[in-house]
Amino acid sequence: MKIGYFPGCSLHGLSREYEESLKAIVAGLDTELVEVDDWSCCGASSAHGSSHLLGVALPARNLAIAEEQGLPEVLAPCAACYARLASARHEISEDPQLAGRVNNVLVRDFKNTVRVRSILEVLKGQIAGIKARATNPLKDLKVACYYGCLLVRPVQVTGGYDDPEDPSSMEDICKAAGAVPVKWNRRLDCCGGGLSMSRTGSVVRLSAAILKDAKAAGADAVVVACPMCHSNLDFRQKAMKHRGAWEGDMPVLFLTQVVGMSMGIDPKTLGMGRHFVSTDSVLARTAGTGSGSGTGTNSAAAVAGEVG
Amino acid sequence: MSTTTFIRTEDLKGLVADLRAAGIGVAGPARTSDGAVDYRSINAFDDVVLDGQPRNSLKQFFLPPTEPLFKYQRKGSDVAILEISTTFPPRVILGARPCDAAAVDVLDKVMNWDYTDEPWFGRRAATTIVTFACPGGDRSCFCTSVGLAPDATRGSDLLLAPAGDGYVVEIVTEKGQALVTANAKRFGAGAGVEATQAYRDKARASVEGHVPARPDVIRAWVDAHFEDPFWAEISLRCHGCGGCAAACPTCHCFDIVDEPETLTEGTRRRNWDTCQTSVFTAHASGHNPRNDQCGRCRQRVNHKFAIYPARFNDILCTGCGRCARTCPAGQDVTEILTRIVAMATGQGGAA
Amino acid sequence: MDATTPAVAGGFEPRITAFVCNWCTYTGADLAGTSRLQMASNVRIIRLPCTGRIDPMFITKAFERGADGIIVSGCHPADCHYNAGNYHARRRFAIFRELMDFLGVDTGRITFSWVSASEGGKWRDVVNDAVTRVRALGPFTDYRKLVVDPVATATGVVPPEHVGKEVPA
Amino acid sequence: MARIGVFVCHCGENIGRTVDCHGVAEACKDVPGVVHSVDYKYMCSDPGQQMVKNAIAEKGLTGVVVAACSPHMHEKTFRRATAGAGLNPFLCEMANVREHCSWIHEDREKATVKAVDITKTIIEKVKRNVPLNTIRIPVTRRALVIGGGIAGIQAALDIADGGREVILVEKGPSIGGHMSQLSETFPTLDCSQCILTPRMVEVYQHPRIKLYAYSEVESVEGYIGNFKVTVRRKARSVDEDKCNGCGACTQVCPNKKIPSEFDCGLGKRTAIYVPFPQAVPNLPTVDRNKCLLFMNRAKGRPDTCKKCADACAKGAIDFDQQDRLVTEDVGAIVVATGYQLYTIGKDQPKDNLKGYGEYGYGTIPDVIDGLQFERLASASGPTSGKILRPSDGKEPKRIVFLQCIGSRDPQKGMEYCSKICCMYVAKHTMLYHHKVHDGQATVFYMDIRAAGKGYEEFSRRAIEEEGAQYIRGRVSRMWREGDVIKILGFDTLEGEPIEMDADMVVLATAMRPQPGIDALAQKLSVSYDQHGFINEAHPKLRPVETNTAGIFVAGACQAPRDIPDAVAMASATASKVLGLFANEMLEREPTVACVNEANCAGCFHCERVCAYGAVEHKDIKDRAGNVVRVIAYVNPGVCQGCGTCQATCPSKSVELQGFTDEQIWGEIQALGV
Amino acid sequence: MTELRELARRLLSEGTVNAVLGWEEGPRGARPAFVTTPEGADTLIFDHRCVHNLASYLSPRRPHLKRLGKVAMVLKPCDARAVAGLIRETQIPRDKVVLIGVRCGGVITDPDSTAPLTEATVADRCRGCPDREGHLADHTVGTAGPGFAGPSKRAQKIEELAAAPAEKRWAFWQSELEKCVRCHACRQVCPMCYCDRCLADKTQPRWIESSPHARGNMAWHVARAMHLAGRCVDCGECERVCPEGIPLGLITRKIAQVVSERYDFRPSDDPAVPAPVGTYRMDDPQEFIL
Repeated sequence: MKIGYFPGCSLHGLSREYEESLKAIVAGLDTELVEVDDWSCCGASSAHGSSHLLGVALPARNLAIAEEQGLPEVLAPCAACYARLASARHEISEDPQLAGRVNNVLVRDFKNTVRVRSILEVLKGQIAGIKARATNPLKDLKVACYYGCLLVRPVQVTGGYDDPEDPSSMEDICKAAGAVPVKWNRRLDCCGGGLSMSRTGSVVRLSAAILKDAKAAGADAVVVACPMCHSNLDFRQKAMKHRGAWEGDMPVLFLTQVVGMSMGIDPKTLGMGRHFVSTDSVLARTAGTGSGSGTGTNSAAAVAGEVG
Repeated sequence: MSTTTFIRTEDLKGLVADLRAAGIGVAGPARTSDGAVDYRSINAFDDVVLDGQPRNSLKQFFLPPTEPLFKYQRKGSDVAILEISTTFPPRVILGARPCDAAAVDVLDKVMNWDYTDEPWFGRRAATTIVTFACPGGDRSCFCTSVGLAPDATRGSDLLLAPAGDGYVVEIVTEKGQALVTANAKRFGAGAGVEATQAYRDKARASVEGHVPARPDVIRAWVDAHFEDPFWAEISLRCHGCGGCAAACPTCHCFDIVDEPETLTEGTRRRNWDTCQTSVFTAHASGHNPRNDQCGRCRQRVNHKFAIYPARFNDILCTGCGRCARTCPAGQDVTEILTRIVAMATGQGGAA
Repeated sequence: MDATTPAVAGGFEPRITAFVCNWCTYTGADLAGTSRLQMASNVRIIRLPCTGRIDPMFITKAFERGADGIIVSGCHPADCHYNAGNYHARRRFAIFRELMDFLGVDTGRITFSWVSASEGGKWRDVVNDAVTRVRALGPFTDYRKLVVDPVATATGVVPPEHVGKEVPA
Repeated sequence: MARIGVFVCHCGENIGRTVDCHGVAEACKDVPGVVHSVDYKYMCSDPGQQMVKNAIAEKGLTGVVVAACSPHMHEKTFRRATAGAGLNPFLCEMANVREHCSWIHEDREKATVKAVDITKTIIEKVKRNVPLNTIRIPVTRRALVIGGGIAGIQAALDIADGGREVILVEKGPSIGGHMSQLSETFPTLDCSQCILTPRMVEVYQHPRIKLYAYSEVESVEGYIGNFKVTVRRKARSVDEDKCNGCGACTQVCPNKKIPSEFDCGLGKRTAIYVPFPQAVPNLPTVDRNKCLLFMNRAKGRPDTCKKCADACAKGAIDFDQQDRLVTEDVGAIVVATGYQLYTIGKDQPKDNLKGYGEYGYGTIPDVIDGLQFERLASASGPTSGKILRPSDGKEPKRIVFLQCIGSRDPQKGMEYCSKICCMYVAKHTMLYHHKVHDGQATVFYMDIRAAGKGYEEFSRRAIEEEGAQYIRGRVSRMWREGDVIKILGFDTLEGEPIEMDADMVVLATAMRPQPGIDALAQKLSVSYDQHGFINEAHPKLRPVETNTAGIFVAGACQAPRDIPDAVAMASATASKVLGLFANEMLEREPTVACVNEANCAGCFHCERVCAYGAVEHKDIKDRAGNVVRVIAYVNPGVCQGCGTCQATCPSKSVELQGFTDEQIWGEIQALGV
Repeated sequence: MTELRELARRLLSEGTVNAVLGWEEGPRGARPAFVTTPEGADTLIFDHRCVHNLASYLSPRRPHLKRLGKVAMVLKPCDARAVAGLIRETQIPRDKVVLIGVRCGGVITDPDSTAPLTEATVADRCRGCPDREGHLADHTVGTAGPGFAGPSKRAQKIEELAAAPAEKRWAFWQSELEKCVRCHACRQVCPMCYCDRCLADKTQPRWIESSPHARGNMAWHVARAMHLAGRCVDCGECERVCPEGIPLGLITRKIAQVVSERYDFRPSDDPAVPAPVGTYRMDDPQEFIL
């Protein structure tokens, strides 16, 4: 299967491990990622807040390029990128006037034929393949699947591939990888999103509540599919502790890493060492997951130190 | 008449120009929008395409697919008839095939049988047919098996056969002579008929042997085998589309309809019809004596090779092979006739 | 110029045939009458029980008989006296209209509308708009020319060789 | 040859002012087939009608055209006059030169030309009219009512009281339906069972009602006035003639742990059971899926437990009883199959429904639905009317009601409003406050829809006098922490998120039609909407008829209904049925479709477009009795005369009488130039 | 081919069927064949010249089913759509015919051509055809090429026409339709035209004038297009058999596009899929209605 691939800035920066693990697992799933040529910002965070047209035209530009490349569908692993691209597609298809304006801005003949897929949607379609390739099923790993706000909502934009209020696809994927999803409550709560810098206090309060709930449910790790969620839940654990909102260490994994571990892919390849909270406890639980567990936690901590 | 003259290709072009200039219509085999060749109106000799047999025949020049016969008007209980002229302006058909020209002559018999068909003979009188000797046919041609030939003159007014830089012209009829006389400057001395013999022999060889030349045997067998399972067998394939009849130069059945145009006015028309469809023989009662395709397939062979010969001592087929070429289901008259001869002569039977 | 304005002397007055359902549009047209709503006099109504009864052949036949324009009108969706006749008609005529357009008929000549029994005013507007539109398009000579009048033939205006399917030579 | 008479009416000045009526009559004289053409001041007057009658007699007319007003005005008048002169009334038609001509045009010349055209079209039509006769269909004057809830009970009683026999078929072991499960009813808070059970008994005792409980409709054939219905009488394993309803059998049944359907799973029943004490008929039923004997039989083991049979003094228990098929002839059918509640859990019967897993229904025992609350509040319920939590039997002090669960939610449930929930939630808060004096009821709502007599007052009372707290907003998620249910929601009036704790939560779930309604509707050839609700013939004017003549609909199988609505509909269907049964023969206008059997190709496009199921398959046989063709047949009793079949028929082998192709062709022809 | 012949021979010799409808080598190329003996099975062929839609022979207008009893038919994936249509419209009982599916990678247009199957020669309807084998068949034999990608030339021509002004379209169609001689070959060969008495043959009333003048021709081709709307299986037989070379496929294809765009319907080889005309949705688009 060939699918278009829109990395967005996070997968080439903040969340390189997300891209690394994604690329590592798609190879095993007979899927080829075709990167969108000359892709640009999806418009998340700032564009749609400042100009509606810009907020649609920016993602539309990327979709238009994908269309010209002959790609019928594009995977946007970052939840924010996914939301922007899918929203743009939806808005343009609903509003012919907007479509005209966007085409004027882009100076392209964009027909809006490209379907936008989230990582959940793509992996959900590969569950049989994941199951078949789970040479190292993660039997002892209890995971709290965290969806956040953008992955399955709103249903008009996502096309309803999962229940927007009571989703199950991430659990299903983790189950296919052999892990045990726990039942917990805050899996669709807000992590604080893009307010990490501007209102750290809010992020700490919201994200800590999520982690606590996951811990109470007995999770060994939280699984996410969004660089921003990951950053808030992983990197901000230190700040949570500082402020007395949280104790302990909760590894936060990308869904692709969970799948990768089940396939027995080397943790280094999966970028397991790039997290702030050590994933050693996870790797220890998933015995058989390669031997080269040089996780490089220290260097990550050093980076955290710099940032802090 | 059997005099010959000669026309150079250049003069042939000039002849067409002269005729057009004189207001005389000229038709000949020419290319259509979908790439086929039909007999159709031409402006210049350069339009004429002599390769291959035209898709249509000459039939429609004398019996159009639809033709108004008269118009009627009603007022209260009165009916008034408005006649339509059956006199036609002169025209020349240039580049006719011998098989197509012959077909017109075959049809003259039925058109002048119990009643003289005025529109038919009106058009016949107005039309001069200039035939080009056939360069040879394909595997479906069998004119020599029905008493004709690639260089037959039957039905033609002039017969042209290529020689050197032009054509040897056989003047067949008075009408042909009149055309030559009226355009005398375009005709002149040239090669004689003997110069075209090789051309004629080659053409003849290309069509011979596709069907045994035994029309008498065919007629006798058809007459004697009305209920033969052979007809059911060949009809399996037939869709009853009547494409064969439309393409045929001798199929001439027509239907007559009154077409009202308003409450009180209308036109009586005659339109092509074909024995291959069920409505052709459907009675108003609902009964249909020829209720399946078996009877219809038989009828076509029967009419051409037995009924017409019986009535007019002439075969209603010129061996042009169009029915075989046009059939969407691969029905082939040469195969049917060959098998009939084989069955009749004890060399094979219905499969 | 609106539809009710008499055309200039000798001007073209379109002939429009309307196929309407008995329960909604015919009754709506009755209401226009009882309300004395003045409208163009170019439309001739043929009453059917339901738009579901209207066959596309009616329309081609009306064109053959010299209609310059057609109106097809019935009950609004969900109002059909027979539940669903108008829904079937809607599909039928959506396709028919596209076919006509593809064959080169100006679809401005064919008006489709939903006019309820209470919409006398809408019926007047539908009539007047159709008349104005078809008047602007002119007589549908294309359709009438499809067959040359054999009377003209008989009187020698047109040579018979040009009638119908005859191959001119 | 046609002999048509044309009669042009001046309508006083109404037509004559703008149309030259005499000119119209003169112009029509030239039309072929017209033998008589006159104009007159008032055609509809007695002398005018007499002119028509005289002309028919004197001129031997074969058709009459009256150019006057709209046929909607006087078609009946002139057809009657025509019939009076001995001519078939359907050979008379009207040309509308008033509403469609004289009243809408001022230019006399143009109006006259148009009037001539209009008259000519009708002349051409009448020339092609053929005599038609009113269709008469015999009527079997017995009715079938499907569903023994309050709607079915009401319909059955009203029809039976009207003097006609009724067959009442109920799927479950007892009639009574959902109403028998309710505690009190809004807005009067009167006891549901107290008002219902007398009606149930009345049904049982009525001499003209034949009750088939524990039965289902197997198949339906025929048409209005002449249905043949096969009913499957499911095996109860109890001989109803022998059983005296003593209940000894249910006492001894060892399997006592079966969740009771009647108590919505909150109570238990035995394998041989009477669903509730007031059940009608008061007959026990063996649940063969739960009875030890039958479970053993299913596994091929010998019969062991026969305690109930042993306990029965009458020998009424019959383990070998089989389903029986009985056939009944009826002339009308009332569908009153009622509703079910939206399934809240994750497993849904349809792809477009998602359920509300986020509310923890099925995983948090103290999250229940509205009908379960009814059972808790009911004096005959599992807690004897005490509001107690299913999990621990404690009295909930904080109870939260969520409205619009599955209703008005196109994403996860149904688009429509379930209509009754606002009222029953208000009722629930009141019942709760009456029973738990120190408790607090909170309601999350979207709107309060209290349109009904006394309804608004009732819901205001719940809030203002009885202290229910109403929060406008929806709940996004609920989970359990300890024995507390955490609720996360949003107050849209305050604009604030809300987190609150509750001891118990009641979900006011949407009303959906009963499962299997689509199969039943297909048996009956009635249409249903995308939700499965039976479609009414016309939303305003024929609300209790279906698109199939002779089949009527009452109650919540047509749309969400409360009790008074359901009862009103039921009585309306009864009045329709009794009206239909007023005569032995049913008379119908002859404008129905008719198949040309010789030409029909049997493609059944007509069947597909017929909204009434009037098209049937007819076998054409040869002399040996072999079926050689299957063609369409239009049942004239069912056909309503829309003619969609004819427009759809490729070969025009079905003709609508009165509007044949020939007639319309003539009309178009008349307009030719 | 061996597989096909073996199967046909087996069906005939075991008496499962009385005849096998397939293709054979005729005097002018591939043509429909009716094999009634096990030995005859060796004459069966299947290759890219087998363009004919044999489903026409199953239509009840034909005596074949009646005369031959139970038959087997060799079925291209596209022909399966026609058979499905006939089953859907209750024209043939499914149990009266054994369907031998052949895998197909496209056909050419002329059964008498010696041209190989290439991008240049492939029949237009095969361009973009996704089906290598039909789903209706009882048996499936043979192997198939990869098929051919679109776009269809007809679709291009339709776009071209659609872009032209209405007068141009009118002129184009008049020049084409005036050629029609009303032989009705298009009808006779169409698997979906099976009425015992066609509307065009009816005289009371005469909706479609039988005269092959432009007016009668217009009425005929409009009626044909409407009757096939949502039913046409795009086998292209009407266009292939037209003795006057009228591009009838443009009309049927155009209508198929309209039906597909408006009602999301494509001809299906599943008899259970309802045709779009004869059904409706309450929210069908109605932008053209005032």
